[in-house]
This record gives sequence, C-alpha cells and structure tokens, in this order.
Amino acid sequence: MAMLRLRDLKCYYDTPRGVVQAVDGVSFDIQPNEVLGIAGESGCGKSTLLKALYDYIQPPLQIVSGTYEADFPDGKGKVKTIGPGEIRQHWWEFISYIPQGSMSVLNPVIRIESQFFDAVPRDHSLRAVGKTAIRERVAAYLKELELPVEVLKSYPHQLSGGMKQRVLVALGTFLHPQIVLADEPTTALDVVVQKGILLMLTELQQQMENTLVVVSHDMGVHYQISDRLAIMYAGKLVEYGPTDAIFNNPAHPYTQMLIGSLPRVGDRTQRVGISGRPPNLVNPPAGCRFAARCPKVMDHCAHEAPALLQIEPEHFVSCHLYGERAS
Amino acid sequence: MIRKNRKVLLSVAVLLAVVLFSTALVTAQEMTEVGTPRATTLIVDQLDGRIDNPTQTNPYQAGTRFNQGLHQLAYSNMWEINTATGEQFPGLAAEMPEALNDDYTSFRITLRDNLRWSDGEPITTADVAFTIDMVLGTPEFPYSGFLSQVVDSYEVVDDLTMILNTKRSEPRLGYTLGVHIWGDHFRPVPKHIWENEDPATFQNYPPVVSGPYTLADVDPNGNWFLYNKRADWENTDVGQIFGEPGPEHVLFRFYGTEERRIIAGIQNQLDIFTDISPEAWDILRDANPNARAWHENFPWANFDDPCERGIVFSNSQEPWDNQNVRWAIALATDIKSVGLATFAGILRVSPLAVPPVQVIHDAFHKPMREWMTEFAFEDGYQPFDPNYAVDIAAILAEQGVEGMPEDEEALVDLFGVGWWKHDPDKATEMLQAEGFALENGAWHKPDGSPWQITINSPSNFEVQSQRLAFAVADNWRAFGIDATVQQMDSGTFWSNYSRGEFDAGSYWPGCGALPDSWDLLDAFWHKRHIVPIGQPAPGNAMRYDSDALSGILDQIAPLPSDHPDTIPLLTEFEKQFIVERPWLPMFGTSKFVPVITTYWDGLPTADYFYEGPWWWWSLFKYHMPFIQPKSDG
Amino acid sequence: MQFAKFVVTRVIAYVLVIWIGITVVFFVPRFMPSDPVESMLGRIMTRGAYMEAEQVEAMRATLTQAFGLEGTLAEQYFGFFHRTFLTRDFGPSLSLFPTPVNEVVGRALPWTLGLLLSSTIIAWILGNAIGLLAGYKSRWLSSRTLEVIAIFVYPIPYYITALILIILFIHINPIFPLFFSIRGDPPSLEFITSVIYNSVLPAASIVIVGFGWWVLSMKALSSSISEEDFVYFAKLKGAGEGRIMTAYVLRNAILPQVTVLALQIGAIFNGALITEILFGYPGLGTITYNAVLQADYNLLMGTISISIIAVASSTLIIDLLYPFFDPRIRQR
Amino acid sequence: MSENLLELRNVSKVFRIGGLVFGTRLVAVDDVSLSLPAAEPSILSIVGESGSGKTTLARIILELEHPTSGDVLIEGHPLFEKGGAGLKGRDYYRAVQPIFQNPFEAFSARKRVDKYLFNAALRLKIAANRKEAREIVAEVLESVGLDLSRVEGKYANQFSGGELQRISVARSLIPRPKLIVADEPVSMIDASLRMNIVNLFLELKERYKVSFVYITHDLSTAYYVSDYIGIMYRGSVVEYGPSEQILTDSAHPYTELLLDSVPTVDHKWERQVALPDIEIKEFQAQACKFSKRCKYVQAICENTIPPMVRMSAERQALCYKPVDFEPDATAKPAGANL
Amino acid sequence: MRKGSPRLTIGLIMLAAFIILGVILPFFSPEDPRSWIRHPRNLQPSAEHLLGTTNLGQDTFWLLSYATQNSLFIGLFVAFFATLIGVFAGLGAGFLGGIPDRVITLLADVFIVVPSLPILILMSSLLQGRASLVLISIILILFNWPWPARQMRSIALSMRERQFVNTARFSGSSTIQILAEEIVPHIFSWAMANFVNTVLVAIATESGLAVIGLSSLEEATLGTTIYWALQHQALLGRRWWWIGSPVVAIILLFIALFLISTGISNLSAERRGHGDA
Repeated sequence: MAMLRLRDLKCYYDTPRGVVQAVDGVSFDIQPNEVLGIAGESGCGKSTLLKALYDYIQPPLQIVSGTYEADFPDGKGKVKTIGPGEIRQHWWEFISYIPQGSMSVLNPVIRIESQFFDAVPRDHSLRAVGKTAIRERVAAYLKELELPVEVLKSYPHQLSGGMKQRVLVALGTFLHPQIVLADEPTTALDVVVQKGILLMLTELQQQMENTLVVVSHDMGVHYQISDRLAIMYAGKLVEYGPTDAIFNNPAHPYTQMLIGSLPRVGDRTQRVGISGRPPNLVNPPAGCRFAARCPKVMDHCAHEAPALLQIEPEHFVSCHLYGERAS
Repeated sequence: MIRKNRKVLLSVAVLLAVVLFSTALVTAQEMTEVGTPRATTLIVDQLDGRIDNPTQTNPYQAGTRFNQGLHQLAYSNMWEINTATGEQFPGLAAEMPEALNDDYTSFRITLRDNLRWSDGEPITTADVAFTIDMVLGTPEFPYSGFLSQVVDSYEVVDDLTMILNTKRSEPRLGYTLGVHIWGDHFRPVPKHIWENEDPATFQNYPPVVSGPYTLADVDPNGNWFLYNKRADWENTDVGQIFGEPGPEHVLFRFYGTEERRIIAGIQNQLDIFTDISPEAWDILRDANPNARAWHENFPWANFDDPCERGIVFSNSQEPWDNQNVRWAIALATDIKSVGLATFAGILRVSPLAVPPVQVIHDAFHKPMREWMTEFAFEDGYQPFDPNYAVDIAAILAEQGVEGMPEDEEALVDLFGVGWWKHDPDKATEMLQAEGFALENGAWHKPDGSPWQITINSPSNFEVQSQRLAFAVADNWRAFGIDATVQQMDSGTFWSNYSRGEFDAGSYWPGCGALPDSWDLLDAFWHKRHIVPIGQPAPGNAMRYDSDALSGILDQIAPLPSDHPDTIPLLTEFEKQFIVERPWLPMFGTSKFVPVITTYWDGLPTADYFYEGPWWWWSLFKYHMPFIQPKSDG
Repeated sequence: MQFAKFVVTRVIAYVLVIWIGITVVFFVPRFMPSDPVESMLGRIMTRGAYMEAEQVEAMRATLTQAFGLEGTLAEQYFGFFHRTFLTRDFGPSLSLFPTPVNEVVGRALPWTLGLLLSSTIIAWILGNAIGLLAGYKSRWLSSRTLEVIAIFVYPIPYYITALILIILFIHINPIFPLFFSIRGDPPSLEFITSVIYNSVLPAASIVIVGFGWWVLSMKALSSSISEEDFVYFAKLKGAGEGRIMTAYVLRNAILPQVTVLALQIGAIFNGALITEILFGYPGLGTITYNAVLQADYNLLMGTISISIIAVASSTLIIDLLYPFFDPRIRQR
Repeated sequence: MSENLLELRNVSKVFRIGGLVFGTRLVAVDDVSLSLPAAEPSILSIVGESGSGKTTLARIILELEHPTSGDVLIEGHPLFEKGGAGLKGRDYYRAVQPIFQNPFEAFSARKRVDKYLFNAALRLKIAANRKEAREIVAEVLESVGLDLSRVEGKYANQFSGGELQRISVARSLIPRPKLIVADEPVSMIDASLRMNIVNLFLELKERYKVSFVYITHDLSTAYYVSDYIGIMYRGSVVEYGPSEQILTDSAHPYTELLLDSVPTVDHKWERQVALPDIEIKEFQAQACKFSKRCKYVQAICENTIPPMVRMSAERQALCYKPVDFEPDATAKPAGANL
Repeated sequence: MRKGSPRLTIGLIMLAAFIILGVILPFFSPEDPRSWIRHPRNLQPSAEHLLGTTNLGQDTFWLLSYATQNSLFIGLFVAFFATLIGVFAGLGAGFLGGIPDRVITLLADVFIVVPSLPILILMSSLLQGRASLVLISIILILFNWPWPARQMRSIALSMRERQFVNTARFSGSSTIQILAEEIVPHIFSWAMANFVNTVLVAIATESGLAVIGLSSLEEATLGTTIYWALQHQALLGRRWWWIGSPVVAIILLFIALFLISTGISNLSAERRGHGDA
C-alpha cells in the first residue's frame, strides 16, 4: 500500500501574466522505505510538485484539482489518512524538507542552533523538555552523523557549502520523519562533496527505513541513489518506474535523450544534447508537450495529449509511441 | 498580535497619563512655574531672549546682560531720568551734581541718607569711592577705559558727601555718570563684598544690590529670573522717592518667538511685553480683553522711543556727498506708503535729527513747523508737506481705522508735524541737473553706470528698521533706482556701519530722551570723529564733514543743559541739518509695548503717564510703587 | 582580525573627520566680516551710552585684549588646537565675557544630546516597527495605512511640524507648556517629569518627521528580505510568524538601518537645531544661533566643535557597535 | 615564433585575507606551470573543486588578475612582464577571448545583446564597416546554431540560459582568437543542455582552429572534450597531461577521488565518504595539501611538500606515489617545461 | 510593484502643475509680486486675488508663483550639481582606487558627519546676509554630493567586478565607452531617484534656513514667504491663505517629488525583471 498518493494533481500559479500550469495532472504513488527520484530540466514543475507534497500551498500557488493524501501513523498504532492542510500540522516529524541552495536558506545572522529550534514543531514532545534538552539531543544527533558539534554555535558564513548542506540534511532527518523531501540537495556543490552528501542521505534513509524523495536534474545522481524514478516534463509526468528499468529501457524519447546526453568518463563518442526550449506553461500546447522537441514526433502528437500507460511492471510512460502499440 | 495590541494599549495609556498630568498642571495654575503666587508676581517679557550666562551678574564684565531685570530692579543709578517730564532726578544721589567751579571740573556729590545694600549694610561714599578705584584698577573692564577719561581724582568728605574732580569740563556730569537714556554703566557696588574678590573674574552671584528688588532665583538655562521685593524697601532710593513697590515678586521670562509671547499674553502668563509687531498686537487685542497698549485706541503704539528711524547715507562717498542728491532722494520717497508698509501707518514722522518723543516734539518739532513750511531751496521750491498728519489720517480712515482724533492739532500730535513732499518730478529735475540720467525707466549715475543702492538692514533683531528698509527700497525702485536690501546680523550690521563700509543703511543716528541731546548729536555729527573708511569710527559713522554743524555743536558743548542758549542753539543746529540733509530721518519709533491688566493696576499708559513704558530701562524700578495688585473688586 | 583593522581605520577616519571639520570651522568665522569687538561696542552704543572718541578707542582696545584676538591667524589656530585637545578649554565666550565657553556649552550639550538621543531612538524604533509591519505584512490594511501616513509625513519639514504642534498643543489646546521651565534638581522625580513634560513637543516634532524615513526604508528592506530564501525556508520550517518577523526579517533588515542611522545623525542634528530655536529649547542650537548673531568666535568654535565631535562620535559609536549586530563582521 | 600558444611560467597568486594585523596569506594559485602547444588547436581542461584556484588561474590568463609572481605567455609574448613587449589592448583581445560562467551576468541587462557582437566586430577592427560587421556576426551566430534575425534587438532576459551562452560563445569567436578561456561555461545550465555547448567547443575547435582553456569541476565533460587535463587542488596543479591518460591511468590520488565521485551511470558507488577538512589549513600546510584525505598517505607526505614528478614527456603529477614515495627520485624541479 | 507607474504618473502630474506655477506663470505675472503695498492688505481670496493678499499688500498667488520658481531653481540646481559631482566623485573613487579613493571617501565622510546647519548659519553670516540663492545653493551642493558619491563608490566597486564589463572590454570597448554604455545605464535610474531626493532636501534646507531668517529674504522662495508670513503673525492672525499656501505648496511639492522618486526606483526594479515571479 502506497503511503502517499497523488491523483491527477493540478497546481497552478496565478500570476499577472496568466495562469502558470506548473503541475498539470500528475498521478503517482510513493511507497514506504524507498528513494524516489524526480528528474527533469528547470521549469518542468518538479519543485512545485515538491511544494505540493510538502503541503506548502501559498498564493499565488493553488491546488486546482486532484487529490493528495498521505498515511499518517498517529503514534497509537493507528494510521490516519491526511490531506492538504493537515499534512503541514506534522511537518518535520512526519514529513521534512531539505531545500536547495544551502548558501541562502540559512539565516546569516543567527546561530545554526536557533535555526534548529525553529524546526521543532510547537506541540512536539521535545518542546516540553526545554531548550537545553533539545540542544543536547541535537548535539548528540550531529555526533551520530559525524558532524562537528561546534557548528551549532556557528553562524552560516563560518561554514563551507558542503557543511551547510550537511547541517540541512541533519535538520531534515533529526526528528526521524516518514518522508524526507530533498530539493536539488547537491546543486552547486563539487563532485566529491556531492557524493558525500548523497551517500549520507541514502544511508540515513536505509537506517530509518523511511522514504526519501530527491529532486535533481542530474540523471547521474538519480542513477546512483534512486530506487524509483519519475521523469517530469513541462508540468506532466512523462515516465515513472524503477530506476534500473528506466535506465535499462528508457521508454519516453525525452528520457532517452536525457540519458543519452550523459557523458561518461572513458567514452568519447558523440553525445547530443536536447535542442530547443520547453513550452510556455501559461499557454501550453494542446497535445504532447514534448512534441516540438521530439525526434520521433508524429502527426497527432501536436493535438492529442498522451495518457500514462503501463509498459512493463511498475513502469509507466506517457507517449503516443506506446499508446499506439497498446491499442 | 495580542502582544502588539498590548503595546499599543500601553502607549495610549502613557499618552493619556501625560495629557491628564499636564492639564492638571495647567489648571492648578494659581502659582507661577517658579513657585510664587501668580497674583503677587509681575511677569515681564525678557528683551534679550535667553541669557546664556544667567549667573554672571558682575555689572562691569563685558558679557554681562542687564535687561533681564538686573539694572531695572537690582541696581540703582546715581541719577535717573523721568521721561514724562524730560528731566533728570537724583537716584542714589541726594541732589544733582553741584558744580564747584565755572570750568565744570569739580563737583560735590551727596548720597541719600539711610540707603542700605540688600544685605543690610549702609551705602556710603566709601562704596562709591571703592567702585571708582576698583573700575579704574581693572583694565579688563570695558568701562574702565571710559571712566579713566572722566575721573581725575576724588575726595571723600563724609559718609554721604564726596568731591569729584574730572579730567575735563563736564557740564553734563549727570549724563556722564547717570542715566539719560536706557541706563548707565556707573553702578556703585558694595565695598565690603567686593574688596575680597578679584573683580575681573568675580561672578557676583547672587548679587548684593542697591535697588528695591533682589535677584532671588535664576533658571540655569537663562529662561527666567525671579526678583523679590526687599523687606527693607524703605532703604532704597525707589522706596524713599515713591514709596512701597507693589509687586512682591517680579519674574522676567523668555517665551521664545513672537507667537509664543502672544500666546503667553492670551493665556495671561505675561503681564508686560517688550516690543511686538503691530500684527501681533492686533491678535493680542482680539484675544485678551485685558490687553492694553499705550493708547487705548488707535494708534495704540507709544511713539516715545528715544531713537528715530530712517535711511543713513555713507556721506563721504559719491553720490551721497552731494546735498542735492540727498534732497532728491528725499523727494522721491513716498513717506505715506513707507509708513503704511512699515507699521501700517502707526508712526509719527520726523524731519529733524532728534526723535519726535513727546518732550522733544514739543521742544523742537512743533515750534519749527512753521519755519519748515516756509523753508525753500535756492530756486524757491518749498519741499515741506505740513499736511502729512491729515492725509495719513484720511487714508487710515478709509482703511477702516476708527478712534482717530478729528482736529489737525491732535492729528499733528499723533502723526507728526509733516515730512517732505513726494515729488518725483522735482526729484527727477534735481537729479538730472546733477548729471544723472533716466533711461528706460532706470536711473544712471553721471558716469553712466546704473544707479544701484544697497540698503543695509538689521536681520530680525530690529523689526521696524528692517521693514522700513524694505519699504524704502520698494519706493526707490518704483522711482527707477535699483535699490536692494541687505539684511545683516547685528555684528555685521554694526561693524559695517562703524567702518563706513556701506552705501545706505537703515541705521538710527537720531536719539534722545531729553530736550538737551547735545551729547548724542555731537557723537553722531561732529566732524572730529571722522576716520577713513575701513577704520572703526568712534562716532559720526556716516563720515559727514560739515563745518557748519560742527561749529554749532562746539558752541553748545560748554553749556549745561539748563543754560538759556542751549535750546536755541540746538534749534539752529536742526535748521542747518535740514538744509544739508545729511541723513533721512523718517519716523519716530513706534513701540508696541502692551500690558495685560488681568492681575495689575497702575501700569503706565498714555492716560496714566508717570514714566515712559520702558521696561528694559533702568527707570523701570520707579514704576514699581505705581503698580499694585488688582483689588478683588 | 578583520575587526581590529576595522576599528583602527574607523578611528583614524574619525580623527581626520574631526580635524578637517574643526579646521574649517576655525577659519570660516575668522573671515567673517563681523567683528566681535564692534558688535559689542555697537550693542553698548545703541543702548544710548554716550562716549567720547577716545573713550570708545580705549574701550575697543580693552575689548580686543580681553577677547584674546591678538596674534597671527596661525598662532590663534595652534593655540586653539592646543586648548581644545590638550586642555579641553575653549576660552571665554566673547558675547558673554568672561563666562567660559565650556560652561555655556556644557550646560546646553546635555539638553541637545538628550533631545537628539531620545527623539532619534523613538523615531528609529517606531519607524522600524511600522516599516517592518508594512514590509512583511504588506497585505494588511493597517500596515498599508501606516505606510501611506509615513509617505505624507516624511516630506514635511521639521519647522512646519514644530509650528503646527505649537499651534495645536500650546495655543488652541494648551496641554504643553508655553514656557520652558524646569523644576527641581537633577536627580529628583520632579526634575525628570518636568524635563519630559517640557521636551515632549520638541521631541515629537523630530519624531514625527524622522520616523517617516525609517518606515519607508524599513518597508523596502523588509519586503525584499521577506523574499529571501531563508525566510521562505523558515516558513517551511514551520516557525511562527512572530519568530520569522523578528529573528529572520527584522534581524537582517535592521543591519542597514543601523548603518544609515550612523549616517543620518548629522541630518537629525540639523533638524534638532531648528526645532530648538523654534521651541526655545535650551540646547546647542539656540546657543549657536545666538553666537552667530553676536559674532562670538569662541562660543561658535565651542558649539560647532562640540557638535562635530558629538555627531562624529555618535557615528563612530554606532559603527563600532555595528559588528555586535552583524556576526558576519564580528567573526570574520 | 613560439611553439606554445599558451604558457604559464611559475604563476602564483597570493591573496591577503583578513586585517593588517592578523591577516593571513592565501595562496590561491601556487607556482603553476603549464603549456599548450601551438601546433594543433586543442582543448585544455582545468578541473578542480571550488576553491582550487582554477577560476583565479583563468582570470590571470584573461589579464583580469595580476599574478603575484610568474608570467603568462601568449604565443611567446609575456603578458605581465614589466616594460616588456607583451600583447596589449586590441592585439591581446584579438588573440584571447573569454566565455564566462553565467551568461546572464556576461551581458548587461540594459543593453541589447547584439550590440556586444557588433561592438566586438567594429571596435576590435575585425570589420571595416557596419555591413561587414553584420556578415561576421551573422556567420558566428550561424556557427553556434542561431540566426541573427532571432537575436537582433533583444535583451539578455529574452533568451534561455543555453541560448545566451551560445551567443556568448559566438561573441568570443568574432575576433578569430587563437585561444578562448571558458570559465565553467556549463555549470549554470541544465544537465540536459550542457552537451550542446560542449559539443560546440569541439566543432569550433575544428572549424575555427581555436584552442580552448575549459575550466570546470565536471570531470565527465572535461574528459569528453579535452585534449589535455590539469587537475587542480588547493592552488596547485596536482596532475597534468593528455586527458586520455589522466582519466584512464590517473597518477594522483586526488584525481582518483574525483573520478570516483562522478555520478556516472555505469556503476553504482561504493559506500564511502571522504569529505574535505577546513580549507585554510590545507592551503597553509607545509606538506602535501591532500595528505589529510589521501588513502595512500605516508609519513613523508605529511612533512614535505612533494615535487612535480614527470611521468612522461607530457605527464606530470605533484605526488610521491608515482615514484614510490622516494624523494630522491624527484630531483628534477617543478615547472621546467619542454 | 505594479503600483510603480500610478505613483510616477500622479507625481509627474503634480510636478507639472508646479512647473506651470513656478516656471511658466511668472512670465505672465501682471506685476512684481515682491513689491509691497500694490494692493489692499489682507484681502480674502477672490477672483481678482486667487489666494488673497498679504499683510504687505502683495498678491499671494503671484508671490507663490515667484516663490515656487526660486525654490524649484534651488532644488534643481543643487540636485543637478550634487548628483553630478557625487556620481563622478563616487565613480572616480570606485574605479581609480588608491589615493583618489581615500581622499574622496574621507571628504565625503567629513561632509556627511559635520552637521551642515551650523556651517550654513555661519556661512550665511559670513556672506554678510548677502547669501544669494546661488550661494546658498552652492553651500547645499557642498553638503549634498557625498551621499550619491558614497553610493556610487560602492556601485562602482561592484560594477568593477561585474562580468559584462569584462565582456565589453573584450569586445574592444574603451574605458569611456564602458562607462557610457555599461555603467551609466545601470546607475541612471538610481541617479534620478537621488536627484529627486536632493531636490527635496535642498528646498527643505533652504526654507529651514529662511524660517530662522538666514536665507536671502528679499527673494521670494517658499521658505522666505513662510518667514514673512510668520513675521507678520499670519499664523496667529489666521491669515491662512498667506501662511498656508507656501506650506501646502512645500508639502505637495515634496509628495510629488517623493512619488516620482519612488516611482522611478519601482519602475527600474520592474524593468530589471523583479516584477515577475
């Protein structure tokens, strides 16, 4: 049974220039105890999807239609189904968020420690035991993660980018949430640091046996850590399935191109990037949104939107290539 | 949110508390802010504003201020003046100085009996002698230089009598060492206090004084000075001459800008005003029924200020060295429009070198009116316009002014004997004869350059002269001269004057409170004072070099005031003055010095004229016995 | 490390600023056309005291000597610096001779500093508080209203506010005293309440005008900081609105405001000067004004030097305190 | 004239950080010597993590930074020699051109993008008049796959990052430079679009016979395009040589670590983490700067600064490992190039 | 952000009204409104005298028009030169560095820290009350250039590091061309806002000086008009049209300039693309 279920979720931004259809009818399930990767280029709606998952819907963003629900163990052995507006009551203990851009998400003028306190929900049992106790718990947790305890007394500018990101990982996992959302957790970091942080994330996931959702535009990262992969393009889910299945047998032309463009050390054969730019989400094309850039484009792609089809066990794709085959 | 609202509530509460607290203060106001009963405290406007050195009461130091009550109430002078009668009278002295020889170089001076210092010690000739020695022996005192020119030697005869020998002839010793205008610097001090001090640095606070009041308290910020009536007022000259002073306390107070003073008057927090503008008087009159100016009705103002106002020329510089130019500019001036613009016509004109204060007006202006009317230039042109008073009264009546007298005599008493005609044609003719040219409505000097006149004016420390300058400039511009006004602070204003570094100026070299104003006329016009331009002048800053005027002054010099030739010779001077026209006196100064009669009776007015309304003169102490708390009825 | 350098350069700049400022102030009045001796003589003579030419000369010599205006300009200059910085003595006031300038300025300085300090702090706190609300809660009607009020109040010159306050609260509705008088002795409650009571209006006129600027600048700052990632993340952390507003937005937005406060001290001082003159408040403003009117070199030197030192020092103090607000400067 | 197009001779750059009293020196570039032969157009990649000094090195080559010591020679002309007859002004700009990391930063938001292209053609005296300039601009735009009519009259924010970076490349081609220095040209661009730019370099190298210095932290693209690779660590070039050799047979343990960290899609990572220590300490260490993280570390690495070891004519490494930790075998001093 | 343009529009309309009042109307004035007793004193507003007459018999409307002219002159003169000097000094300091930078920065600091009003009072007195509007303006320039200079210096310092400057340099642009094409467009809107703000400061300072009687009192400025009105007790005498018209004019002028100033900065923020999500 999936612990998190999305059904035809549409999240739009209401801007002066029109309605941006950032997430437009996405459906999938997130299973417990796995690493889910969400891939796609910038502006494809993956960060918006993450916001929706995190139940942080603020104007101008709004849920237009669709449903979103999660299973929340209430601590008494029972599982409660909660939806938008309720999930946010359980931030950090049920669901947590590791933001991208560690350089700017930490308040430059207060100590890391205080920024930790702010993430402990007001009704959390830890609050009752007092600040000193929280401080000790946090320090102990950092030690567990092999992070220097001094960082708690530091200001953000005193830490390197990697250290800040590790602090954020610690923050996101401190209360052992069921779901950890990580939005581009390693962008702008060097490969060595990137590897360290990704491994730290997956190790923690394995320890806690919870679910980690990682958003990244780097297919290499997904290959390394995800169990399951969702490929998004222009607000739509275009392919969804186990990571290995997708890498072994990429179904959607977009996925194929994403994987095909990856350079590999030791391989100097010609790689082709994807040309063109994604469509404007204020006024997206009627049919397949990838049609304009698709090397395998067909006549009806331009005006008929493809549906999400299962092509092999747990492997879904949204493309007319397969629609035809299936029909 | 709640916390924020609580903050708002708190601040509202604090504000309310402050408001209530302060209203309570205002309503509980039967006492003055300095803690004296309002009903027995006379509150006087402080002429000099805030006094930044309030506890410096050593009367001889250069920076000591007096107008905050010090010389009005605390220090008595040897000889004082009565501006109502135009005579000097003895103050601390028992008699006017008695000349012992015909050269006027040796005098007997006697003191009143039974005078005491405020600490109870008797005032004797030893104190006067000590004061002379002390001042002469302290060159740091500015007055030291002056006194050393006067005193040669003295001889103490007994406690109340002494002989004073002067270095030169002093036919007016009462003027030299006593008050004949404002006050005098010769103020005897108590020997028993001063002999133990270094006079140059002695603060003298609180001062032991000879006057009827003692300085009881001062505001460390110099905003107020409180004086208490001496219990032994009988041992002061005021007590001996006029009896017991009325007010228990006199508070000199600085309220700030004029509007604040007016508000104070409206709120009955000020009994006696110094010098306000006519507009301010209009407001005060409307807002406080107990406000009373010198005259009960129009023109309200007192015209007896001892200096008249007008336009001074730098007479040694062209074109002012030309008598015809000076006359032409006089005829180009429309005195009525100047008067209206300056003080709404509430002014008394003066064509003479002495101010039209009542005693002088009676002694010179009115007797000379006929002569002036007849006076003619060589070409027969008669410049005098004797109808000024009647004409201005008509204009004012048209503007809705009420309560003016009907007959010409009374109007002349009020508005003056007349002034020079406004005759631009004659002025043009005279100027053209001197080589000036009128081109495109603008005057050019004989050398072809445009005629520009800069009139120096006081910035805002002397309102009437300031406004007069603007009004005259306006007038002259209308005539075609490029006249501008240059406002200056007092330091600049006076040093430019003294150095002769000016073109024209709204200065006032026409002063006097008594009929014999020889000393002032001599200082203003005698040619022996002339120094080159650029050097500070000891007198005659106009640098007007006239043998005729100097000659007449020399004739008057050896004569005492009461000599029968004095007044005729002074009249002779005035006639010559009109012929030569060295400056352009215009108006006696109108002083709006209102009083508020809510708490007091007996404040001087035109109807109750025992002394002029000069609260900043040393004669103010003689008002005190006349001023009495208002009786409950 | 950085901090030591910061302090050293800041102090050097402080000394240079004061030196240049005071040098300018020393020379400007020496070239003033008005002469204190003539001014004093003029004052004596307009009061009608008659003197013979020799007597005037004698008096003039006495005054020149007494005022200590002898010697070359250079001698006076070095003498002045020597006095000012070694003996901290500005000599006697000329127009109040022989009262020492120190005494006059010393009496006025606490008043000006008090007025300046209290009104500046009140305006700063009030303005920043409203600006924070207006910037962070820009959708609230109340914060928008306050912002509009600030826009209209900001450009009103000090003196107009002062005059309006005088008319409203002294004339029409006499709540506050017309007459500046302080009762009681310094430590007493009576003294303190009377100081507050007498200072409310002058302070209010500075506050009313001053706070508008802080509202507007704080609003701009806090609305841009509200869009920063760390504020966004704080919301994601579930931190309370109050906490975000204070610890996240305010803590960051206040830093530039501290810097600007240091720069604005001079401008606020100017406003205080005019306010003092209009309210008859016993501070440096009125003294400076009187000193100019009477061409009192020594007093002018005293008041302006003290003004420069006071303003430069407050600026320095704020600058030196700044690192305690901003950990990035403190610890680098 | 000179057999090297670009030559770095013992280039060092020291920054002072901190105050007068307690400030420290930071050697951002530490005695770097490199050369790029002139015979064939080639691509040299400088690879390193942030803080390795690679951007400072690029800025020195671009004359945007003055080296503390050492010199840079372009076709044998020293750039920084005092009073020397180095390349100056227009001559230099005709020889060397930059491509910057963030294309949105490289063009003013208030100036039309095409103005930069036309200016380059006219002001560097490549085109005699506007018409010629138009031809040249059209040609270079075409060579990066863009059409002048689509670029003309637009501002930077009207393009996507990928497009703008291509315009940036086109601009650098206008004076037909010998050398283009590209500082992390793809790091701000989506992974899926990076290859477009990188491929462009390969194409242009052939078409315009232009050499590139390609600064990056991404080993995979570096390998994909380069002829030579220099690996930088804490200011030093720790390994240098033909890219093939370096990546298939790396000599320096740091290169190994880098290679191992690339998120490839070939094999999954082994679970091990070796994260860097506080940076300043490493910069100042009187030892091998990598010794703290090196899995081959030996005593000698922690108390001596290792020398530059030459493995072959074209390969060198700053490490004791290739010589089996024998200091004697390293007699040849660093920096003495070909 | 979108309220930027209405602000600017309202501000510009208001300013246009002032320009008509202060620049165009004085040419049509039937008289020199500074001269006294042209008309009966203290008239109420009427068709003949739109804002009544003063206690000195001047037509308040025409007086206001002259005053606006002079005040605008002071404001624009001071703002123009202070901004110009400030921008060049700041750019110079930022780009040249070294000694010029230190000197300029120090001078700017001196003029920022030294309170200007005592010096202004002193200078007015130094000039023997001959403090013409031009001289007052020059002194105001002296005290107002450091603000833009300081800001410009830091902008220049950051500009120096901006890549597009390097791009231009590598495109063969000279320093002057870089200044004109790259730097100036970036600081233009900022300089405009500073200009407008300085207009405001200059008018306020001059009128402040006038209110304590230290400006050029024969000239009609908004400040001297207030001075004369106060001198004649227009406030307590409730001659509102006299005292009120310059005060209201100052406030409205300030609001107009303020709206323009914020409008410009909002507009430029919008142009820079901060307007969209």
